[in-house]
Amino acid sequence: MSAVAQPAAPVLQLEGVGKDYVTQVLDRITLSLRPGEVLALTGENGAGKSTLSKIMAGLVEPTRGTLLLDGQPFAPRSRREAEDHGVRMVMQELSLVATLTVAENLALGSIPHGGLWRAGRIDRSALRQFAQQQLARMGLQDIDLDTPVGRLGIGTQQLIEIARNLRDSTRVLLLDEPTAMLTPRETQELFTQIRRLKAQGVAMVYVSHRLEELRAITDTMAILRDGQLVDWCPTASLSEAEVIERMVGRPVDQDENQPTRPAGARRLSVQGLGRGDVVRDVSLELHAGQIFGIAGLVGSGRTELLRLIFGADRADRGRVELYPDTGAPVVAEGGWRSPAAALAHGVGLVTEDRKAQGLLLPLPIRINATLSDTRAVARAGVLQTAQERARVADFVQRLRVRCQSQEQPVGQLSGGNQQKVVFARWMHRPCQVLLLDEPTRGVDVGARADIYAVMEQMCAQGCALLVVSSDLRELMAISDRIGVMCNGELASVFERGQWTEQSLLAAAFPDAAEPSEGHGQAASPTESRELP
Amino acid sequence: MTPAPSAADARKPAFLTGEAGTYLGLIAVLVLMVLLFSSMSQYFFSMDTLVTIANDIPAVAVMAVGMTFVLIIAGIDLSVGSVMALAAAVAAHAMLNLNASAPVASLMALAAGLVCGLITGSVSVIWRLPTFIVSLGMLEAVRGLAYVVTDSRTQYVGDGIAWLSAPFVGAVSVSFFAAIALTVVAQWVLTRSVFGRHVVGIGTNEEAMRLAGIDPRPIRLTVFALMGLLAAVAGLMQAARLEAADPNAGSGIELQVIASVVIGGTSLMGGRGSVLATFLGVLITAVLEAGLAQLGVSDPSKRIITGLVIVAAVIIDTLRQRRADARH
Amino acid sequence: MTPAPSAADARKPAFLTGEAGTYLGLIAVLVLMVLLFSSMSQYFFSMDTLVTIANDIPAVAVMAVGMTFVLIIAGIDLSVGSVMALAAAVAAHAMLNLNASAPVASLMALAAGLVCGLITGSVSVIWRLPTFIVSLGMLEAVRGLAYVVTDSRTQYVGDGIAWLSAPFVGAVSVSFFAAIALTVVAQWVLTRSVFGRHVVGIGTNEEAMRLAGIDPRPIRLTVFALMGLLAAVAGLMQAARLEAADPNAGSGIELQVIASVVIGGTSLMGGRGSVLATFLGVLITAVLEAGLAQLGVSDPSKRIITGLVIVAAVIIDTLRQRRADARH
Amino acid sequence: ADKPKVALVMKSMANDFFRTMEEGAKAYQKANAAQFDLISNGIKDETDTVAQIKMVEQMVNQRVNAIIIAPADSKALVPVLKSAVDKGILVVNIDNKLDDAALKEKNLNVPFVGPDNRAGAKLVGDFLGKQLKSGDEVGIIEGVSTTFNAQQRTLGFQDAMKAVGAKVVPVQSGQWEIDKGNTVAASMLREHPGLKALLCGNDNMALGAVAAVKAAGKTGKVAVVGYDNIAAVKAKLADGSMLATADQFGGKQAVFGIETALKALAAKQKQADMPAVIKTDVVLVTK
Ligand SMILES: Nc1ncnc2c1ncn2[C@@H]1O[C@H](COP(=O)(O)OP(=O)(O)OP(=O)(O)O)[C@@H](O)[C@H]1O
Ligand SMILES: Nc1ncnc2c1ncn2[C@@H]1O[C@H](COP(=O)(O)OP(=O)(O)OP(=O)(O)O)[C@@H](O)[C@H]1O
Ligand SMILES: [Mg+2]
Ligand SMILES: [Mg+2]
Repeated sequence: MSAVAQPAAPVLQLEGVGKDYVTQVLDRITLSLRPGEVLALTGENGAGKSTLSKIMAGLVEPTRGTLLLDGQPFAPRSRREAEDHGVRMVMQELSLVATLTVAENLALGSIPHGGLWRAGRIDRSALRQFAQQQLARMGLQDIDLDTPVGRLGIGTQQLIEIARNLRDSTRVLLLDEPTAMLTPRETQELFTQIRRLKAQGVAMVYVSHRLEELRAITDTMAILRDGQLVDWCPTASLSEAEVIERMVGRPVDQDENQPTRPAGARRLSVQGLGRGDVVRDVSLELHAGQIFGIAGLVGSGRTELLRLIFGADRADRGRVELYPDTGAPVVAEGGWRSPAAALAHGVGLVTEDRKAQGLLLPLPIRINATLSDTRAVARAGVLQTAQERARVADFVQRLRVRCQSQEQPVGQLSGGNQQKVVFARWMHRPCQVLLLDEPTRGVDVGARADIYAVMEQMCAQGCALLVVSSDLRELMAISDRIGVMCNGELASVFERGQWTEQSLLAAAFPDAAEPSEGHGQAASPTESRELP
Repeated sequence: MTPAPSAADARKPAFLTGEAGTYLGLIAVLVLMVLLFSSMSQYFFSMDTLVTIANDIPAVAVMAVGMTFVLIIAGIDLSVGSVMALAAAVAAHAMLNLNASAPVASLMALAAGLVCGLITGSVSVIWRLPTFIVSLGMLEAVRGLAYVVTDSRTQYVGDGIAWLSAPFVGAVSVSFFAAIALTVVAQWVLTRSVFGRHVVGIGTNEEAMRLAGIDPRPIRLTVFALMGLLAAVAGLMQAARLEAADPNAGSGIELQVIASVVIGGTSLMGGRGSVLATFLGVLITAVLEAGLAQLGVSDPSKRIITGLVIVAAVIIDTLRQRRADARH
Repeated sequence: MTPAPSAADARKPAFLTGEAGTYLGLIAVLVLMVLLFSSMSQYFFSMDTLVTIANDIPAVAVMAVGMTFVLIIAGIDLSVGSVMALAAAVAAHAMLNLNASAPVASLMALAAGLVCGLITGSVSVIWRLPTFIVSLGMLEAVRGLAYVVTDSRTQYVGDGIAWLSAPFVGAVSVSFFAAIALTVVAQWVLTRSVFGRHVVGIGTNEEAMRLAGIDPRPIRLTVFALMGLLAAVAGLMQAARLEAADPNAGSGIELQVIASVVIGGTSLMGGRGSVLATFLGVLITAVLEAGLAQLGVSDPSKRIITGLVIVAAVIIDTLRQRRADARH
Repeated sequence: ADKPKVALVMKSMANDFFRTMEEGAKAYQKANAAQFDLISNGIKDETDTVAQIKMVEQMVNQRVNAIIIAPADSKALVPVLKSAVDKGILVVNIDNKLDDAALKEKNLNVPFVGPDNRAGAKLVGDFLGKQLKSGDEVGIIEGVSTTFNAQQRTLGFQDAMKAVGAKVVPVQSGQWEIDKGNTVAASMLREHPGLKALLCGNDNMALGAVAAVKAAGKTGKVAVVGYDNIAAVKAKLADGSMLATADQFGGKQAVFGIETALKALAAKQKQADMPAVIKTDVVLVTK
């Protein structure tokens, strides 16, 4: 491996690198990266971070400019070629193969085999050993190597995607929002690895919208805006506010301590809802005009809980009760029969996996944004396109979706902008209860504030929100109450003012003692603690 | 399979005037074929030929409209040929043995088609089975029924329903105009109605649609019911033209229908398609068949040429489209 | 497209002993059918019947192995029946007109099949066309070729290659054992070799495979080449049994082959399948055919029953599987 | 229990003609239920040779005493019939004659009971010929070109046309089907505006041709003849839109075969000793 001795020689250099699609998405970027350096790449959604990373990883061909690796021209034509040169990338959007096992995915592209070209027998013990070793690096020893990855939660999949790229032969590692789905524990695990690789002299590019992470782990920072490099300096030399200002071009209000919203009438009550041992008899109550946050580790069952409440999966046990403003409460034994039924009663869901479960990727933004209620932009079944355009234009503007036009296929948008389109769908169709699974996943600080503002407005209109997020800071900023899930149980519920980051984390760990810190109170009327 | 969403997947809905360019590749293929055949036979480029082709295509064109919707929701219906035969058989049976009037007999035929479509649709929806296998089962079972109803004999129906194939404008039949009208309406529904948008959405990502609160099941069911109904219409058109209900009618026609739709650029993987382009696909296969028959090409050569032209047409259309997309 | 990967999509590779449960539904259907037929005809459950069925299935079984791979990469090959006929025709032509020896003629037949497969594969890979349409073109073109090669007449080849269908163990032919061996090897390749895993990966998420540095094109090409080769093998097996090359051989057999594979639980959307289950699917269709023939069921009823059994078999298998998955 | 079991293995059950044949056989069996049992089977189209072979095998498994077969292919069925004969089953060939060379190679004698398709087609062609002048253009629409009957009928038509000196335009296949027949007929009419007659290999294609003639507005100017005399053509013959067809008594074909087999069974005759050919009648049917 390269030595750390001379910090002078850059391992990777970009000279005037740019990319045009229909419009220019990257101007001329000049950057360099030294061995053992961790470079933060940050900027608004659609600023070009992923595109720049993909150029380095051989996934996108630059329109102009050159790359140098160890001073030699470097123009990888494929990801494979870049990897052969030791440049690896953890992609923002997952690229695992659902039907293949964890072990096979970890080794994909170089599955160990004996004899006979590729028809050769897979060397299963070598495969298992390799997979085990990669998993151990992310502290994932518990995952069954023979489970097809399609069965795992998306957070776990993200961890596997990372583990797959933590190879010893790596010289440059590009991490594109690796922690967007991760909770603090997994993030710490990743940081340990980053430090280990750093010590080995691996250069890294770290893309994230979580500024506190950048501060914790990176040495230098490059800020992109509209495809331009607006700043490139040591991380420590900028304050958080300065970073944001440079990214967004305007100051963003980052009020971390909003007052508790007044609790309205009871909107939704979940009683003993459960499915297998993924979700174990969860009970909770949502009130109009308030946000209920859910924290928990990856795989703790948060997503599954929302799916059960929404009727996307059928519960084995328990019930959901909805209390509309007028009329009698609606009781759904075992949850709603189908998402359509949930929606008919005003319950909506923002899914966490926008690619597989949220968006119609080849279709335009316009169609995706109004999908939750196409009838609202139609008269007697006939689409009123002009009306639809006007509505979508409003969403695009309010959420600052960066796109060429609303006719652009949503698959061409940057990750954060895709997320905004998913969110817009529920602005289009107001709900009584909105379940949000990682609603700001991959969204930049500026747009995050816009989304919070919309959520605030929904609350003001009497909607009850249930927000799952892996970002504790976010949860603490926006929630009125926070429930912590652990092993499928709602372990504890905290009222605003009672929580600290410490207490929330403690409650999330399965092996932690009772939430004895005094801040958390046991999940009040909803407690259900029947360990298997 | 989720190939990277390329720009190709994302043509703007082109309703009639929309983007004529979308259809340029197909029209080019069509013109090329007409020129070629005209140069080889002095009689090919004539009013007669045009009229015969116009009177030949309605049955396939009508089924191709339904099949376009079926393919867009990522389904397939192999049973259309059998349903067509059954519908004609039911009409013949009603007229010959039950003394039903032509309109009543036609309604019974349409009902039979609708029921077949509903069965295919609901079996695949209820048990979440691949439509390929359900419709393959129906292909066999419904053909058997058609034999039972006709007693395995071609039934002569006379001209009770012949008005369908009667000359309407010039020598061109009512059926042809009906097929044209249906195509236009269907294209409109596909691009301009809530139903059409849901159909496209289900074909693109059914799970996303479900989680957006749209129940895909009634939509799937409707599409298959429609397909059954249209296959019955095709059966009636055919029976009107031949004045007979043949229990073997339309055997193998499913592949011809699907080929026409796919030549028109509709994706078998769902989510993308155009009824107008399908109509051009139908024209291409019809011109090819008529041209080859008129030249008196031998059967083996006919098959070889047909095979090559199908592939060539799709290649030309694909290349043109990719070039157009690259310019975006 | 791309439904959320549910647990059902992701059975563990079950190699032979793996999860016998996977095959339980199919075996149940099979046993049920045998019992039913035995109760209806005293001669059905006999060594003779078993032997006949064993000698009947090799051609379909061999093609079904190839088709399993084709469907797993989310492709389809409609041309197998034509390729089968062409291969037999080439062998007959070589023996009758070129005085080739039986082994040389067989090699030429295999080469013809391989070339057909390579054409289907490369045309669809190079121009990124749907395999449905390419293979539909090949279905026509290759059938035409088979007519040309045989001069549209059944060619009597005598017993030059009859050893393939000659009794080997008891009255069971070499072909049968070859088909069994092929099935076992193919299942091994699918579940235990890098190639097999890549095939599954491409069928599930081609883009992800490409990103992992695996070029899907040679793999697709290999799968189609293999399919062509196996169709040629089936053609030879058939010719050995008929002692003749029939230019119409295998017309329509593609649907039968695909049905067997789908009954065995392989997904038409790609990414999931098992060669062993395919073999059970082949057995189910063969037993059904044999039983109905022995009972002398009338043709319409035969078709109705066949249609219903196909759908019922898939329903039973699907339900069983879902129940098993739910237990996870 | 010693009632002999006779198997009838038919060609396409989707064809009127064979359907009539089967019904004739069933009626005959009903009338003579004391003398024999009948199992009848057919394939779904005329080209599914392999399915027919499987049926023969299943009949052997059913331990029938005799097999009456209308082979889908005159050569490919020979090996399986040979193995049936080897197991002591009597085999009688109806409708479509097995290939002599193939039989000879297997050293097999299978009696053929049936009409001469070529002679029948010539009969129809000759009747049409009376209306034609030398040099008139006529078209022939053939069945599935690879089948023996299709080829024989085309030959018969050609014989008759040669006799009157009519000019035959290239033969095309209508695949035995009504709509394919229609397409081909329509094209022939366009390409050869002077066409005087269409000779069709079966009545289904003839019905398609009649529709094409009507669509082209040439009713009365182009004569159509067919073959088989199916029920649906009665009206067409009556109104003159079809000129003639041939009847080869489908209903009796199978019965003749069965009678031949029963006779041989009763006489304990060996396969080898049975007569080679028993011709049945073909008659011309006109208005
Ligand atoms: N294939 C494509 N075709 C057209 N435009 C594209 C394509 N891929 C990306 N873009 C555009 O390039 C711009 C930069 O996208 P990129 O994904 O690099 O942003 P990003 O900085 O990673 O944003 P995010 O924080 O949201 O992930 C966006 O405006 C996006 O719409
Ligand atoms: N279809 C399934 N079959 C089997 N296990 C599943 C399935 N779906 C989820 N699981 C498992 O259930 C547990 C809870 O998953 P869930 O996705 O609800 O967790 P989460 O807290 O939202 O975490 P993530 O960050 O992964 O989204 C995980 O262990 C996951 O692997
Ligand atoms: Mg990005
Ligand atoms: Mg989750």
